Amino acid sequence: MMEALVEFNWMRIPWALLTVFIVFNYGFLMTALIQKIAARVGRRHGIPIWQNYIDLIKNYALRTSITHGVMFYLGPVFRLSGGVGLLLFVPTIYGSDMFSNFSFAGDLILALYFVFFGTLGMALGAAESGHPYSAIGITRGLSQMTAAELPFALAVFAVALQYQTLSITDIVAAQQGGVLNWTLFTNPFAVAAAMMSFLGSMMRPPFDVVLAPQEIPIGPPTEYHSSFLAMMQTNRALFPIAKIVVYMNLFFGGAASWPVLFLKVFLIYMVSAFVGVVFPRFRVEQSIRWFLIWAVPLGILAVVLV
Amino acid sequence: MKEELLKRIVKTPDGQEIEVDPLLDYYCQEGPTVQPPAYTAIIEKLFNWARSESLWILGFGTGCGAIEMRPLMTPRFDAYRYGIQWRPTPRQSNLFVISGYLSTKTLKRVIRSYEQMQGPKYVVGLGSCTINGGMYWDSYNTIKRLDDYLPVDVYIAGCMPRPEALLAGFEELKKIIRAGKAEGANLYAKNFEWYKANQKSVIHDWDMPDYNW
Amino acid sequence: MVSPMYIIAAGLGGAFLLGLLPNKWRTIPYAITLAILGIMAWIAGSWLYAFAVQGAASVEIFTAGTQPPFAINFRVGLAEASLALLTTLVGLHSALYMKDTLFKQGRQAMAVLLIFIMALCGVIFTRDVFNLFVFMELVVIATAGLVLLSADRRALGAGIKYLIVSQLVSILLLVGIIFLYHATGTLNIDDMAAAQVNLLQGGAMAFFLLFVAVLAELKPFPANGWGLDIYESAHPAFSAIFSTATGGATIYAADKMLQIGGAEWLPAATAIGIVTFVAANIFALVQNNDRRLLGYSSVAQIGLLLTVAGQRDILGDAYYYVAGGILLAHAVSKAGLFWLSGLVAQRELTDWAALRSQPVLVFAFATFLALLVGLPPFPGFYAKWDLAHHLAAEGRLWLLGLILFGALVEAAYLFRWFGYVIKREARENGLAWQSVKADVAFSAVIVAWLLAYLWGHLSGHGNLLHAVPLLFALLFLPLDWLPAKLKNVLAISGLLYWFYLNYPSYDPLQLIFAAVMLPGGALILLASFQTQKRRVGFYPAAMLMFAGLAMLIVAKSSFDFFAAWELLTVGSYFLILRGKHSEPHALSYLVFSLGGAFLILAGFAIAAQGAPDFKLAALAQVAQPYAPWVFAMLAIGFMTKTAAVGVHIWLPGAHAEAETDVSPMVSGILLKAGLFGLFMLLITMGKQQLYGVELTYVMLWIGAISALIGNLMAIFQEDAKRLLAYSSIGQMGYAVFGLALMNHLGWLMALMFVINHYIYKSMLFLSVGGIAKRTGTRLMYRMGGLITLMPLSFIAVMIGIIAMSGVPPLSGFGGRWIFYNAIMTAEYRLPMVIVFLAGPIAFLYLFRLIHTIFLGQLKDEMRKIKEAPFWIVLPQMIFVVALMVFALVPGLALRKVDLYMTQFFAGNGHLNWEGLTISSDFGYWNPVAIMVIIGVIFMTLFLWLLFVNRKAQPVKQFNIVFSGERPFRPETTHFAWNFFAPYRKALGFLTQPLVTIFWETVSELLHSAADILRRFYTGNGQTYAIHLLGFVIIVYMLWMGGKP
Amino acid sequence: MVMQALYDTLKQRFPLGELTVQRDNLAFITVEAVRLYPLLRYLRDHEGFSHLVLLTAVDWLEDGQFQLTYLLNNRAKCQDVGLRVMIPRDKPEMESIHDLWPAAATYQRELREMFGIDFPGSPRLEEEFILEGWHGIPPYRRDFDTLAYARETFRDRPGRETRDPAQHMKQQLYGDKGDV
Repeated sequence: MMEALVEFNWMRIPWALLTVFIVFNYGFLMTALIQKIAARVGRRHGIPIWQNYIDLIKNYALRTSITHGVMFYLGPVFRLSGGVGLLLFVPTIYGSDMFSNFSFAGDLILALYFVFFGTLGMALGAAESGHPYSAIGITRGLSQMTAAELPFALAVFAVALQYQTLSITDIVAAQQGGVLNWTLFTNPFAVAAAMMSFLGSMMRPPFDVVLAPQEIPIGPPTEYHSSFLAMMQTNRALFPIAKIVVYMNLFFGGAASWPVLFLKVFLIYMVSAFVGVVFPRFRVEQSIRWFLIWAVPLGILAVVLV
Repeated sequence: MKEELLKRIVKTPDGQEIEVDPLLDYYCQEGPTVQPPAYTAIIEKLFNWARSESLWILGFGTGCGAIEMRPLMTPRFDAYRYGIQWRPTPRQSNLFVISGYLSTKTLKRVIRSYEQMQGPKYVVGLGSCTINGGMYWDSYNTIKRLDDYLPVDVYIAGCMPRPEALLAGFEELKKIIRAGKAEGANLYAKNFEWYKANQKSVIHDWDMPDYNW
Repeated sequence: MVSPMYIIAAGLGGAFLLGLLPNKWRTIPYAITLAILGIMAWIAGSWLYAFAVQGAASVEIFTAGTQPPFAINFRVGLAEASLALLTTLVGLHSALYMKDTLFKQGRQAMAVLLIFIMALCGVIFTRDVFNLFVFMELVVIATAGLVLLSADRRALGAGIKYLIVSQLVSILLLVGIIFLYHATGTLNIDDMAAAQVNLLQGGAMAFFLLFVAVLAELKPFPANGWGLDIYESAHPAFSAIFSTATGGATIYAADKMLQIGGAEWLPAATAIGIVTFVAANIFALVQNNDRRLLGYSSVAQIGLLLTVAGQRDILGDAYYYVAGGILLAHAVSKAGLFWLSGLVAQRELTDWAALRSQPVLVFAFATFLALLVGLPPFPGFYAKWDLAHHLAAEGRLWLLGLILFGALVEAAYLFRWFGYVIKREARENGLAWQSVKADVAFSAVIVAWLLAYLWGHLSGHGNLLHAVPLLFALLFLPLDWLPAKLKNVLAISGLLYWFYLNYPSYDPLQLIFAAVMLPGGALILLASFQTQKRRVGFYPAAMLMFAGLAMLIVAKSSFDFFAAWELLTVGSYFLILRGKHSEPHALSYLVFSLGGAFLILAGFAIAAQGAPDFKLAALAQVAQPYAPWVFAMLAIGFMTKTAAVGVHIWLPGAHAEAETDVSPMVSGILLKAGLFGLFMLLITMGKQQLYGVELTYVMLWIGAISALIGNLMAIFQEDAKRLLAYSSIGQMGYAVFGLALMNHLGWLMALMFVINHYIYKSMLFLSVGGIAKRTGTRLMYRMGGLITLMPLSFIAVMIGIIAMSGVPPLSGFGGRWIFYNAIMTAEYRLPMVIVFLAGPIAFLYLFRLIHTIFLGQLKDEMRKIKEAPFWIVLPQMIFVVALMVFALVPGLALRKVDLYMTQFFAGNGHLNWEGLTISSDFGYWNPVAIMVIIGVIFMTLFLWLLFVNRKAQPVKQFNIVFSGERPFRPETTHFAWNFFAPYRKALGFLTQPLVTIFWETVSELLHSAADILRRFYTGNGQTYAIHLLGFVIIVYMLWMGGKP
Repeated sequence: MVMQALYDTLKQRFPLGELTVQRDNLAFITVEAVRLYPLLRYLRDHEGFSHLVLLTAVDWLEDGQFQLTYLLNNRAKCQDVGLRVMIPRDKPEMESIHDLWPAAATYQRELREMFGIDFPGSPRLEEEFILEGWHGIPPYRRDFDTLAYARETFRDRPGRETRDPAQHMKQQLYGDKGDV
């Protein structure tokens, strides 16, 4: 079952950089596209598709900046390391040795837990700014996360049980040979639970009480600006793609080439975009209840039925 | 001076008594400095272009004109397509729209917020009141000339100007930025004493550090 | 060899001689009294020496030179000689103690004392029923007389009441003797025993009267009001005799009676005994008066002895060992306590705090309590062990349960008292110090330790006082005057040396636990260097705990294991009690731990089924239907130590209130003892089913729920140390969960938790302790913004929380990875839901910990605080390094044990440690690669940020955007209190303190029952007489109903 | 008529000043300062005027008096009654009614700041209400010259001219023929 492990060689570094570059650009265009779609729903033109690049340059171009301390300074570094690391720890393109990147370092569990690396570092950085809204945003985010992670963990468990492996490559391999081999069809409950969890982790409505721009300025990043913000913007583009790649590999048959990856990532991303433009915002306890009542039973069902 | 800003003696956990001077201890004492542009002109040009195409407005309705900004977000005007968006925190904004009359009390908050924005930053005065006091020309608590207190890049006249006028104003601002003439932040730093003196002449209970980082 | 008759003769003669002396003399009569008592003791002692050491046979003494039944005969054997020695020695010491009183009362009082002691010896020696009656009458009258020695005004009333009731008893006794004589035609006890009274016409009735009268002299529940009044009002030295010598002699008389009645009457003795034991202990719970409490305790102990006497049929040869152990423990400790009570000026229990001014007195007090409760290495411990085993072997489980319950209640009130002594405010002049009295009390301490040695010597399990770790711990008692730093060096080197010595003999599993406990303990002890002065009492307690741990790991037999368990429990109790506000928490810890320990004792006893030396490995062979019960008892016992949900309520307080360097010890190390026990249990017993329910499955749920509840409670704590304490419950829940998975990787995960939890919890407790030391508070919302002031503590906490939350690249991730691999092969899936939920919740409290303390707004009063003391920071930094190393190369610690454990699970499921990658059947993991990759990415981005953001202006705490306003004060700007309010709204209902309410209700019920029932003792002589009659009637109804 | 009836009822209990009926359900009654408090309490507790709509002041500079107006509302009957109290300008002090309506404290703070009328005992009276750092004559007093103050404090922008709107529009629309 277990495929031969890819090992490290120095060529992995340029390939990894290439992966990051591709995903970075794709992520920037994609976030803009999603914003544009949301604007179209509101019958606006929306931002130009390259607007995010301009914003990024603008943020790097700011001449002054302040820092609240070491952790504040490191927060965005943690955040972006989390995004880049996640991307590189997961085999991006199935069957491609070049784009398996550093997936030899660990399996699904590494991806599952490395997601928190950026969150934790960012939380530390935001908290050091001393801004109460940052702290409030973090409590909301973390609270919501505890409930949102549960169905995902259950789904992952179900999938791992289903394929009897924790290796992402093996899980993708098991789904090859036709659309009907995807986990989506072989284990629909797990996928349903995971997709609900996915909604909760994308920071889009109805689960965006963390940022809540009208209420607690924008939560954790209230104090962040200039190049700090630029790094976080980069992560905002990169990280969802990396996360979706994990979802895609686990549930939607992975991708054997970049175009397939672009397509699948786009479609999965659209799920949260669709939900986001339609629903208003949940309060924290509402979203916790929502996950526990709707998503968790599906996850349990998936685990039990496997 | 407000009571919470007065110097006070507190007892440390090990029983020592120390003096806390809130203004000195809680706030950074540095003043603003003039920030040079990028080393190479072409990069500065690129940066200026990016700055002009990415105007992030501080969402702070300082006067009645704030109501004229709302339509800009709607499908009819849709300012987003010009790279304009509203940010909830001064840290991330670089355009401050003073929307209409500005009372001395609000002025204090405006100064604080302006100083908390990171340069380069721009100020747009909206409506006659910011230009010469408008209909509040004889009011005891409304300033008459915004540029006495903050460096203003663009004034948009009218009482009130329509959203279209705002859009036109923003376009004007973009031109200024692209031309590299929107150096309000540096102006403020250069003439810091003058601005402070003006500000303090109307704000009688100055209860903050001279520069709010 | 002087004939034992001379004991009686000396007493009588001395009393007679005193009668001849002039009234005014004081010194000479007193000297004569002491001399006579000394002679009596010497005779008794010489006989004891003859019996015990020279192995002489017991002797019969015929008073009139003829055989019974024509003359009264005495018998002196080992038991009689020891009792007589006890009686005379207590008499002698009390006489010394009462010097002032005896001088005041004159020669009459001294004569009465002599008569009293003589009569008690007579009761012990005589084999004639009527003679027994005569001696008992003498005892009664002498008692009534001696009670009056007290300065207490109530003593007169107490004496009268005692006389009234005693006369009733005497009448019963006399009538019984007459009837019995009528039935058997003899007065000799042995002849009566041979005559089988129960079969004779009227014999049963006659014996009933006789027996019930002797029992009544023992002051059984409920007919004991008069006795209690005496304890309360009499002179403490007399109470000492009354409790120990009278009690001992009378119980011996009852034992003789039982020989007449035969086996048929044993259940009666058992029932009365156990009811008395349990009831008196429960009553004692609500006593505030020290002497009355001791009275209740005496009654309880005599009840226990009576119960033991009732077990004569099954104890066999061990009877004297068990009964003697309990009796002597009771006698010495009670005499000692009564003597101590004379040194305390006031009579409330809390007034004993005065003892604290003399640490030696505290040591004496602790010795007496340990002796009384039966903690190792004292005789009661060995006796209880044997008793439990015999009871369990014969299936008398209810009785065993009741005895253990009573003992638990007893321990509860006694150690509550100890808590008062250590923690309560001492009054001025609370100590009525007299060196004679103190010396008398110390003599009891010496005797206690001698007895401990003797009983250890006699036990079949080896002498605990020969165990090197225990001796090393005890060594710190005499060394306690040394400065703390010196003792610390000694302690650390002791731990390390012991580990070094035993290192080769550990198997890989033991090695991991030993490494955590011994060098791990030494590492934490580094933090103790920061204490100044002598730190009296810390080292004996700490080293006692470490001794217990060291002995636990290598224990081979159930006895060794249990003894070690008790030692570490007691040691850690003393340690926890040292905290500033830890009195109630330490008590709750002790009660839960002892409760758990008693369950373990019962479990071992049932498992052994009478086998004298039960190896732990033999647990595997325990037969059905006992096996699941044994498993359940042991598992609950061990899980009490790991604070599994349901029995967890002791932990938060105990860990949070302990001292800075004690918290990491009890959390990082002590909890592992429970895990070690569980390992031992699961290795030997494996899966067990009870009523078709898989017990490991139940454990799985308990582990999962503990993980959830522990974590959930932790996020709502405002107190940093409590937060960590609750987190320990959660972490131990994970470990229990891993163990209960019953597969290779589950166990490996539990071991990973053993190591990880030790490292990060010790580290966190130390840094939080250091911070609490500097800030003077443990409430997190009062801190904030300390990162720049205490950077090293911050680093420790940050590394700790990253590791604990399981985020790569630190070592917590390894635990999670193994966990996922372990559950892949688990048979059950539902409990995972709970564990999955518990995992992310840990983030909440961890973030809260670091945010509220180090980040956010710095408060005014904290502006100038310094980094934690060097010696507290040093171990933290070592822990940080250890954590990093363990994260990089987990194989260092785990590889061997991974292989070692293959033997338990048929060789499958173990990890593959090839190269840098660790792989299982399901997945793989390369810690070095993860660390390097993350490091490189992180550094690259960091350098990039440094480059583009090189001009950043550092600002201060209030330079934040605040909606155009400025923050009011740091206190109002620091978002900290009730940090997870939305979470409380969503899931707060799960944190209802149901378990706490349950245990509080249990305790409340016991207390209020005792409170209501004690009104029963009105202090009225007539009422007491009615109690007595009621007692007689009840016993009659129960045992004589239907008999002729 | 209704208001007259109310006035008559009140008159039986309190000495009242003149009544001004504005509408069927709105009337003003002038009372002496010392009568105000019991009258308010009576109206609140017995006549159903449970709501304090506002408390405001008028500066009668020429008369040397401040007029305080307490406007009460009876929700059930949809009636309003205003009580007018005249207090001397040189000793502007009035009894506080914050214990009848806690909200009154806010009005009293405002009056204190803007008119300099004192309400001894009213909570947080000394704190700034709207103005920050104001010294000198309270700005709503009529003897405070706001134009002079503005000229003195804020700089004018040169070139500003003030026009009468009517004249200006005429000029715009009809040009020079406007005067025709």
